[in-house]
Amino acid sequence: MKFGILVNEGPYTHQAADTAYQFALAVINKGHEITRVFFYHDGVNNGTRLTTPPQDDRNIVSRWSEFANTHNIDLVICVAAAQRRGICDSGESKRNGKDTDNIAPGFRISGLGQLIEASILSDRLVVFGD
Amino acid sequence: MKFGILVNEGPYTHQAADTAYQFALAVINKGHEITRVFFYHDGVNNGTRLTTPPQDDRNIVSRWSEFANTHNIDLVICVAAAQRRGICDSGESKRNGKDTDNIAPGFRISGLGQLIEASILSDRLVVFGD
Amino acid sequence: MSLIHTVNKSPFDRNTLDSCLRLAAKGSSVLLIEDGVYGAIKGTEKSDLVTNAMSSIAFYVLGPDLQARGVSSDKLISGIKIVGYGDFVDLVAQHSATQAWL
Amino acid sequence: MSLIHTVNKSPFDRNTLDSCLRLAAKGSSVLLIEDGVYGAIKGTEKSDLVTNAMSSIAFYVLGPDLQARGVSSDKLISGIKIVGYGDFVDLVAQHSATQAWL
Amino acid sequence: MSDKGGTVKKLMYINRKAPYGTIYALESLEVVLIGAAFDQNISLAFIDDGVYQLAKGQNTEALGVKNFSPTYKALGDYDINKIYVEKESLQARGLNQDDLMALTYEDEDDDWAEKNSIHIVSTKEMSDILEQQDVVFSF
Amino acid sequence: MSDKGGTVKKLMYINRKAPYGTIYALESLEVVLIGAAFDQNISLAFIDDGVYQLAKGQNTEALGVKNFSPTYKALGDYDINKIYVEKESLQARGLNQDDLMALTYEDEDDDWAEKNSIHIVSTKEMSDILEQQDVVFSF
Repeated sequence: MKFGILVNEGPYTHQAADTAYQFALAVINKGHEITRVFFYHDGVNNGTRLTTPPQDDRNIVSRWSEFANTHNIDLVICVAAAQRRGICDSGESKRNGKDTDNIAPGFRISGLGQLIEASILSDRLVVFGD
Repeated sequence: MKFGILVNEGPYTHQAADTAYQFALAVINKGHEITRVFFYHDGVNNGTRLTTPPQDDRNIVSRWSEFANTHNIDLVICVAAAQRRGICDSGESKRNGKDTDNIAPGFRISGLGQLIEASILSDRLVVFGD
Repeated sequence: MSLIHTVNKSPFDRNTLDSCLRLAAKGSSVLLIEDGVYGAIKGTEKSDLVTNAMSSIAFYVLGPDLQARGVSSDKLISGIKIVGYGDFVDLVAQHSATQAWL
Repeated sequence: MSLIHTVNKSPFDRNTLDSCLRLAAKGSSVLLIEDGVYGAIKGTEKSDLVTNAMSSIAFYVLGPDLQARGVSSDKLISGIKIVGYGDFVDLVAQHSATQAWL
Repeated sequence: MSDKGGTVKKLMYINRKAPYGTIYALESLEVVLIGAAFDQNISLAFIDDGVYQLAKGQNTEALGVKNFSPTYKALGDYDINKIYVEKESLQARGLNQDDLMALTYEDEDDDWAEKNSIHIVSTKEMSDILEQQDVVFSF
Repeated sequence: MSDKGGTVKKLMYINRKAPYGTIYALESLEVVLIGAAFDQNISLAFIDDGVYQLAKGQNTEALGVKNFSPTYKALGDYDINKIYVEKESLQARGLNQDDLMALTYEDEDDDWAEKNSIHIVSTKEMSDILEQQDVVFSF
């Protein structure tokens, strides 16, 4: 079966980002497919490479990056939500006149259409939020 | 009178960041003093210079920066909360092995002691959160 | 001098107004802000909560938050005072400390 | 096939469990996750809410979230099934759609 | 079910949060507008504090934030006209339909007659509508 | 009141949120530990879902997050021993003191006798304690 996953909250503050990850891992372990993980609202903050969590804690961002790399998962950050919250890749950075970017490996920035498309192409959409 | 202000939530998602700003502005307009504005939890996300809000919307980050500049206000971002969420200045960036930083003008990164100190040095502490 | 309590969540969504009114001492004040302003409206399932507390607690509501949400002053529980951000500062100054029910 | 509803907030803090149970159809399922697992405990002010709904709705609770919060299985309302993340995936697959009460 | 060509799914957006206190209402509306281009079977549900999103007379000038309530009135132009509001949620808040903005659409199957998009429904009716959905978005 | 030298203020930390679902409990505890160095008059209140922070037997292994509950037991070593738990909050949740971790401190004024840091108080008592504070932290 094909699963779409929507993550509405950022890392560490709300458990949503953790539950979504554990769920995504279980989807793969059960032999299903993940169409896309879409990050919306504060969820876009899952995709910054500038986090440095305490050494005895999990690294939520790099966990997503490794997950994407290992299982070839499409991690999409909503561009509109990302602009409000300060997440950008090099293209967005240039377009918006910024001097740097902060996107983490394995994530890409795209439009809300990707969320709708994921919901249509997937057999199930599961939402994690506050 | 001296006011300390604590901001616990990030920009745009929760109104706390807006209410805190309007309150801070009113404190100054009433002739009081602001000891410090301390940003904790997701509040640290108020201090990234990478935001690009829609043109017809307020710019929460630059509004803080201008406020700090105009009224000489101490805007302090908690270092521990910032590390979890990916906010850093150039010093923090180097220390944590990052290739860039994202702090906005007028903000500085420091420890939680600054919050306790602000609460002791101020006549009133006012908290804005979720 | 007594405490001033701020409540910023809708009483239909969260328990903060309930908790605030359970623990607010006689003579203290409550300021409803942000989505908390829905607690100031008369004729709702939560109106009695505020009405019953008014004998011992002073209630204020932030005007800009009411206007944003389309709540006109004639919809408010009688006795709740509408204030602005400047009054918010005055209220904090006039009370011994502030407790935000988050 | 019917819906599966997820509730991730404490019923003492938010209204999501109430709203979920008001609107969940007969034959649908509810999975309590994160702080929502507090709704699965017997002998609380909110236990009746769940007990009364059990005749028409199947209840599940996420084990890892229970353990983290120190809630042992003997404290649960009888009839609620403890599941893991893999079961969470199965439950989503077995229901027609998922509604997250946020 | 996962065929790409010509799939039309029932997509519902659940709105349960008040406007302005958080951004969820505004960003949900942004998804609805983008999603309108996908030719799916769209409906919106307003439950609990979500009913406040449709309140008349919103004026955000003193707040310094954008008043996005006029956007709901444009939904009819996007062919979004199945807007369900739970009656019990209105009643708990002392509200009735007169307190909500009028949302309308022009019915092309009825000589472009202007019709009401808002349907006040009971809890049971809302529950039945929910059960029919293929995808439920909540924010 | 804003004198720097020797000011001792009454600082209270209000804990109203459950652990793990959000980070507020953990990050509040981090403030308490840092604040302990400032020689102020510190107390902690556990109200509503905050009482769950003190629950016995927390085990986060399956969750993959850090179990920070042992840190509460260290508060006594930081001279933080005024820990107030609202009785009504416990009762609403079917809990009593036996469900909470034992938090103790050694009383230097009483030959270092080990004493209980947790005080179960009524709503009225909690209300009175709150009124006495100079600063109330809530997260």
